[in-house]
Amino acid sequence: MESLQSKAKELIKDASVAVIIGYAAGTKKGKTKPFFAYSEEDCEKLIFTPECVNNLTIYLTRKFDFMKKGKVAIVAKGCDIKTINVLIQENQLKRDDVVILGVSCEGVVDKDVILDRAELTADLPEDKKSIKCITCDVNTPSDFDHLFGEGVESKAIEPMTGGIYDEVDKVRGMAQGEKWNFWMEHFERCIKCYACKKVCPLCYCDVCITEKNQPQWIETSAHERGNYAWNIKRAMDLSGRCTFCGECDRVCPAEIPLNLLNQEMAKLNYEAFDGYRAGYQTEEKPPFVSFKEDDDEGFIR
Amino acid sequence: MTLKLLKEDGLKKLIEALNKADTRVVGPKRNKAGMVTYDDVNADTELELDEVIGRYSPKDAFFPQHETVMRYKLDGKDVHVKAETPVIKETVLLGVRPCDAAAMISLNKVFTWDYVDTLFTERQKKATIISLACNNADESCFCTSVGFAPDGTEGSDILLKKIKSGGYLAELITKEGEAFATTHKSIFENAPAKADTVAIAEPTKLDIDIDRIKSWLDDKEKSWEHPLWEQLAAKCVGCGGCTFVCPTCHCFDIVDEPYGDQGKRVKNWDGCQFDHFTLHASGHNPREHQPQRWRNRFSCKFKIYPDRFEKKGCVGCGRCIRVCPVNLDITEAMTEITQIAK
Amino acid sequence: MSEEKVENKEVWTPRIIAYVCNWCTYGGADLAGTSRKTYDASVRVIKLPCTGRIDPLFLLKAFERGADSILVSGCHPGDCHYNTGNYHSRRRWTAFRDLLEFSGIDMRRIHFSWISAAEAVKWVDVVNDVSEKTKELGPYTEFQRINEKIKEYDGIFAEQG
Amino acid sequence: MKIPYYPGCTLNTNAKDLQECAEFSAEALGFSMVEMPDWNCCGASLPLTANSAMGYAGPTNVLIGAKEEGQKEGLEDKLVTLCAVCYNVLKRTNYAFNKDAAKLDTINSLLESDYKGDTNVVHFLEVLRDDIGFDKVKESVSKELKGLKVAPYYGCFLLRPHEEVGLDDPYAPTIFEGLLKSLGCEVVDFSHKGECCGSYSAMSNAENAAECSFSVIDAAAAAGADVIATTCPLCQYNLDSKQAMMKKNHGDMKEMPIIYFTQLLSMALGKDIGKISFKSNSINPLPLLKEKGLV
Amino acid sequence: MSRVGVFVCHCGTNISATVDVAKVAEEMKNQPGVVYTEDYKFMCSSPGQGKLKEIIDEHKLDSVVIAACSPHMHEKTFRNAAEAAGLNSFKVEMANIREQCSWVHPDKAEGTVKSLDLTKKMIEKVRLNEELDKIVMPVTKKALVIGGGIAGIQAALDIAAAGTEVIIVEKDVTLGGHMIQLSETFPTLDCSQCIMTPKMVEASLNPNITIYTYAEVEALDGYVGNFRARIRRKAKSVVEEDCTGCGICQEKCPKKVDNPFEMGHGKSKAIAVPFPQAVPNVPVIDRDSCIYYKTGKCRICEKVCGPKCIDFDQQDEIVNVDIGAIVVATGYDTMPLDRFGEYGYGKYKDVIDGLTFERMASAAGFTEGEMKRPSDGKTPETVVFIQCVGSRDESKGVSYCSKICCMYSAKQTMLYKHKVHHGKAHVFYMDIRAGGKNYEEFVRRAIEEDDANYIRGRVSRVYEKGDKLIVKGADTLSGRPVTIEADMVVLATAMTARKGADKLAQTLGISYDRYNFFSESHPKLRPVETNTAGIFLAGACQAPKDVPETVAQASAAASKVLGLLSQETLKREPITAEVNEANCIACFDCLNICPYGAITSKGITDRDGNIIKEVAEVNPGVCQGCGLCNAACRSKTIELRGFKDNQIYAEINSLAV
Repeated sequence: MESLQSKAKELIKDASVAVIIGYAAGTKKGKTKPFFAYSEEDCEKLIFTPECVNNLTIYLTRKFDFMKKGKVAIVAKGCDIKTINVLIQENQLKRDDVVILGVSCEGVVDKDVILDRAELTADLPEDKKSIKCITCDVNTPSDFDHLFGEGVESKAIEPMTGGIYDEVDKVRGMAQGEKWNFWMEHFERCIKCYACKKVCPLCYCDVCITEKNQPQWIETSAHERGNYAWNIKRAMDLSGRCTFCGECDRVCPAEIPLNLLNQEMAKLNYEAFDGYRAGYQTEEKPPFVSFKEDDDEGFIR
Repeated sequence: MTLKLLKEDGLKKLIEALNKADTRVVGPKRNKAGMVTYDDVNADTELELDEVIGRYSPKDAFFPQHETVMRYKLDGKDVHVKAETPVIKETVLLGVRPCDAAAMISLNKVFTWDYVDTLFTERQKKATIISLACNNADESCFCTSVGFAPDGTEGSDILLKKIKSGGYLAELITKEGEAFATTHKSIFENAPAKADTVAIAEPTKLDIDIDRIKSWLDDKEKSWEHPLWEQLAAKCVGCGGCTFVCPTCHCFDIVDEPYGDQGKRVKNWDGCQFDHFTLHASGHNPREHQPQRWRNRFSCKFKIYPDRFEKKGCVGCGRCIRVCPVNLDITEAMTEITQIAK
Repeated sequence: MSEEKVENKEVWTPRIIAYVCNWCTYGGADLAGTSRKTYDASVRVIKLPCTGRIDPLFLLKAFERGADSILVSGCHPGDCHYNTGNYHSRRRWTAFRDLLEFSGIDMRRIHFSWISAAEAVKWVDVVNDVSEKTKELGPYTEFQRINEKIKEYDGIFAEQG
Repeated sequence: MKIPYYPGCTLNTNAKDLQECAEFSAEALGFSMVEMPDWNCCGASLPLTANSAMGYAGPTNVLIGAKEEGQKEGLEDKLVTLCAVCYNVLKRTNYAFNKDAAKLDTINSLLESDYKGDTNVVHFLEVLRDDIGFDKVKESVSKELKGLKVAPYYGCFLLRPHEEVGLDDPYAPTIFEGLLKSLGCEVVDFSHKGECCGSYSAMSNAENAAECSFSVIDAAAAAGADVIATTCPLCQYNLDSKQAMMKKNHGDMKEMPIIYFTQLLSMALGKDIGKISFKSNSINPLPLLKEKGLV
Repeated sequence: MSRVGVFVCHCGTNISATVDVAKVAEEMKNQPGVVYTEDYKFMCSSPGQGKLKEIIDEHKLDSVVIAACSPHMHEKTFRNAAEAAGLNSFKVEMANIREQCSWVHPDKAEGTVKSLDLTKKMIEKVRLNEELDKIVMPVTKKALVIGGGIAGIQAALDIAAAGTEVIIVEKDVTLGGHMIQLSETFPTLDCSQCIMTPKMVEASLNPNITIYTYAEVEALDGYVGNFRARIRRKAKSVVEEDCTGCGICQEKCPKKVDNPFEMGHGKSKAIAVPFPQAVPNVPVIDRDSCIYYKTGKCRICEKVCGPKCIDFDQQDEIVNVDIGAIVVATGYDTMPLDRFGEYGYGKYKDVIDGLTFERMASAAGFTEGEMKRPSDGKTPETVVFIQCVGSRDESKGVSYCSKICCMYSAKQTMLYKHKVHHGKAHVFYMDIRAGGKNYEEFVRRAIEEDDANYIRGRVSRVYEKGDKLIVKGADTLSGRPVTIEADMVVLATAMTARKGADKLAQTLGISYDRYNFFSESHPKLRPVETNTAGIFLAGACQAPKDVPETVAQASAAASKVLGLLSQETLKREPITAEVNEANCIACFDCLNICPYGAITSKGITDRDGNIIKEVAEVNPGVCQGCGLCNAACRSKTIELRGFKDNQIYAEINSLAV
């Protein structure tokens, strides 16, 4: 990552940015950490490895303005840039406000996978990749100001198939009662820590519905009723927006398969609304603020 | 201190006995998602005693994440209110780790500090804690760096140590422990003169001096606005995972949940890492950003706890490190401060 | 309520909550009234300006409050008093239905329809049909059980909900 | 340049003249038409409008054949035709498939094929215009057909239905004119270049067919044409062989030779007039050509 | 604790027969917040309303629920009554226990249970109702009419007649539009100019009417009662105020140009008025063809002009006008004919369209009203009229019916016959659509008295043979092909929306259909309104129309305008969205989803005026209260007054079982 570090230094040096949001080595084996480089020597700590799982774009949202101290550059994988696109689409960010240091990426590690140093240099085996990487088609970022890492050929994929979508189809295939029990087993475990929303770059509301008690749409208690309401509301709010960075799923301490919910919604949007996929452009209006007069209404009598 | 012996089938027998006595047994157990948590066990085969430590702390047994404190019902113009008095069973925490056992003492201080939270104390009174000394530690364990030990006895009534040839050596620490062993004398047999126990784990000893840390924190001039907080915690996304898995975090929130013309007042875990934790009605938030919130959590462990309860607020279980999505490592802060405070 | 309770209840009547728009369906229901068409009494109408105002949360809350079925109804496409309200809600429902189905809700308990202010007959038919189906299905215990479970969490007082 | 060629039923038989001259011209212009192996009838007689699978099976088989042959032999990825009817049927088949995937599926399952509806069907005229270019043709002309007044007659199959066949604007076409100009002859614009020759009713109502044909010849004559050039064996047959019958109703009618455009083309490209066969012409054009000093 | 009063109405026996009203009243006593309940025979009667007022006053009620009929029936009644008693009218809710209970549920037990639920539900809601005040907006008492054809002029005259100021903006150089081009009009055959010219003059003389010709509306902002329009007055190169209209410039101008007014037939000059009766009678220099603007030489007009009002350097002028209401009357275009090769339009001179025929038949037209065909000026002995050229033709034209063609073709056959007595007119038609006063009779006259030959069928082909046009077609009634040797063919081309109508619609913020005709607010009940309050439609810009309909709609639009402008201020129901600026994160889903463009972005500034954050802002004048934004807002930061989340929640919660 020589070039990444030197470019970073350059940007800091000529003061074209105040801070570079990137990754640095973590304190524990197999961990990396989000890192803010303000000085040239900070820049020497910047790295990019398959262990750089975090979607750093959350630091571009307003609640982190306090640490920016000026213009921002960010180290972003193709998938992270999809989030940036949605943030732009939703008026949370202007493209010019951020310098994108795109990194080409062949996949990052799945949660709880710890690589030996050897593996770090070698190609990452599929079974150790995060599931989002299986269906990734932006290995080389679509939009960036500077690109690092030898260009990886972006895979041509059939959207909404393979990887997580096979699992989505599994659940789709279940009988109604089966589905209900499946989800209840999972939601039962939810401890309402809301880590899922806190880590999601698209949950940027100042005041979340869960923090409103008048009326109490989402009950605060971690019982199934409250948990079901919360998880459904969350999936609904991310429908047509989620770019499948998988952070919510990664951080959930209760191991609830949140990717399933979000990607079901992604798949639905793709199927129902002319192949819409969030994060691939910034111009088109998202499905929920637009419509077609001939949208399907088979379910309405 | 008396030593006893649990034969290989000791735990099996013990659990059977406790089940018979309708005693609730809580121990490390793998749940459907494949993670180990402390939950009701009905057979020794369910126990996951080799797991370094459970994902959550067992504090839930005394301080449930969600409990009702009272109920109300509108009846015409009046309201009926009824305090919640749950049935609390005799409970045995079996196979919890010494650090968690120690944490229960710290927790007790909080819940008995000014107002005595009977919901907590009742549960604690009725509980016997049989902890299990650690034979292995992982990278995140740091009990030894904060003055605890993998075979520490604080908070346990009985401490088990694994015997190489099978079975456990049981140290009866408290008189409750003694009593418990007597009740189950058939299971707690007399220990041999010498039992060859499995080596106790040795977590990495970090260059940490908690007294120095405290004195630094006491010196608000130095510590309060120190850039360190932002350097370390600006990246914190405030998910609060640390507070939920922490064995000594104890904050909770009280809300009403209406249902038609009735409802209940519930007590739910809360955490100082959430942005609304200190939000005033005015809209002002004294802890505006994550670094300030994290400074609070840190100070809570190493200053407020000692000051108020003469107790340590951190037992070094390392859960907050394991669960953190942005690798915000409390030991990193402790080592750095130890340096600064030199 | 749990199944056992239902069985020893001699008459159980379904609870159906209907979210309707003010201009078309509510008018249709009014017309049904003025033309004295009788229909099943199990439906409770909540009036909103437009189907576009109907939030997925409303449907969730209805189930949380013990509804056995839900009906959502508004103006036919092109008739919306606010031009495009029903087009937008149609999209919202498309996604939300899918989500509910995916998460295991019994879709036989959620009904959508376009009913104009002139279609009193359709209103009557739809309401009767919905309550018919709901009666066949019986109470939505599957969902209501999670209201039940909550009581288990809380130890005693179960009967007081 | 080698292009797969589909003759269809008539080109090897009644319309041999059309084909021979076409092959000669192709040679002269530096490309060749490779007749595809075991082709079958395009199905002109099974109207596509009937929408029966059989109607499509025939042409589809041809289209598939052409593609395979093309790939096998490394030929151009298209299919050239000379007969306006075949051209019409093949193009409309593709159109139907691209409009209605279901139809394509049925036919594919019927033929156990996986045709995609993408064989590029072109008429000989299009090859001249788009691949060779009329300028090139002009250059290659060794004997300009000066002074010959030719009425270009398209008939209906090349032009209609426009959106399905779309060779050219059905009311103001230019391709045929373009070719003739490049041969140096004088192109006569006339109102009936796109009218029907009556072939559809030739069997059922010969009288009416003859009338249709007459109106075409009449219009051409009125516009001062010496000869009508056609692209279609059917038109040629109707316009040419029915003139006797026309005379009965229109005594004052003057005979008009009906000639294939390829016959003119090969002439211009220097084919020895002696070698050009006029078997299919019941009205012999040679006297006229002599008179014009082209022989 | 709120003080709710509940009144249960018997509605004679309409309710009480199948609902135990006394029980409902009794049980509601126990509802939290309820301080008074009563059941009463006729709440809507004046004693009933009187009682309501009394009780409100006597028991200091702060909210009221009337369990009676549908709110659509009497909500206004009771809200007004309550207001009279000093209670905010939005603190009154109705529980619909008649249309939704007593009339539809014969079983008294069931009906009563449901009534209890519904009443309780409304009590829960009303307790959370906020006191709302009607939104009051000022009104600019001035109207803008876009388009100076018959529709625009009629609307303007009617508005002006009421003493209200009105501005006409016409993009052409004169008023008159298409109608002034017409020769005589069906079904009365009175000469169009004779009835149109006076109106044009009247408009120009009316002190309340300001006319901007050669001008276009470039931008519009504001909302009902308070619009501001930016008008561009294109440079005429002639000082309008000074020009006497003597016409010497036009006479002397050396540059001949085709006259669009004569459909490209007769000639005109580079400086000209399109026709003698033009209003204003002021010539305009066509800079594209004027010799001076090309070569820098000539300036003859300048020399000959007496009042010296030629100004070659004149610039476009921008005028901003404040108006309260707008009438859009931009008229129509006819469909371009190049796509109809079969008729040979453009190829054969003697194939002409309807408007050209109008000019030919007009006494002032390029043939002085004589029937001379364009090619050789011969009198056409046989004329074929082809209807539905482009109309009702999915494949090549438009699917709609242009509505006027049947009538004007019939008229044109008459005009022709009246001028060429020995001539013969044939009409190819699909159906005769002569719905309208004296219309059918008119067509019959064309057929019976003026012996027009009507052939039901389409024309397949028109081609030239010698100096004749051969028209080949089918007579579908006899089932035979027909061939007619004609001297002239007249095409009844389809009416289409004005070119650029979509652009104008976007400028004005009104909606338009797939053919770019402007959309009315409701096809039956609001045919003159658009979906944008304060903007109305007149004439063929909405859909094909004939003159009488156009005039009728213009007057209708005028009366709508006057109704609006007659008010000092506009009061609107305060059921509008409101934003919690503290929480808004400016994702602008609301802005994107709002059907009325009522939501805009607003910058919140600190003391020093720096923008610290962006939030959504609702314009209450524009918001119609649909609540789309409320449902779309993820954090419920924008809410709809009167239907806020906590109110709906209360309703749902009250139904808990």
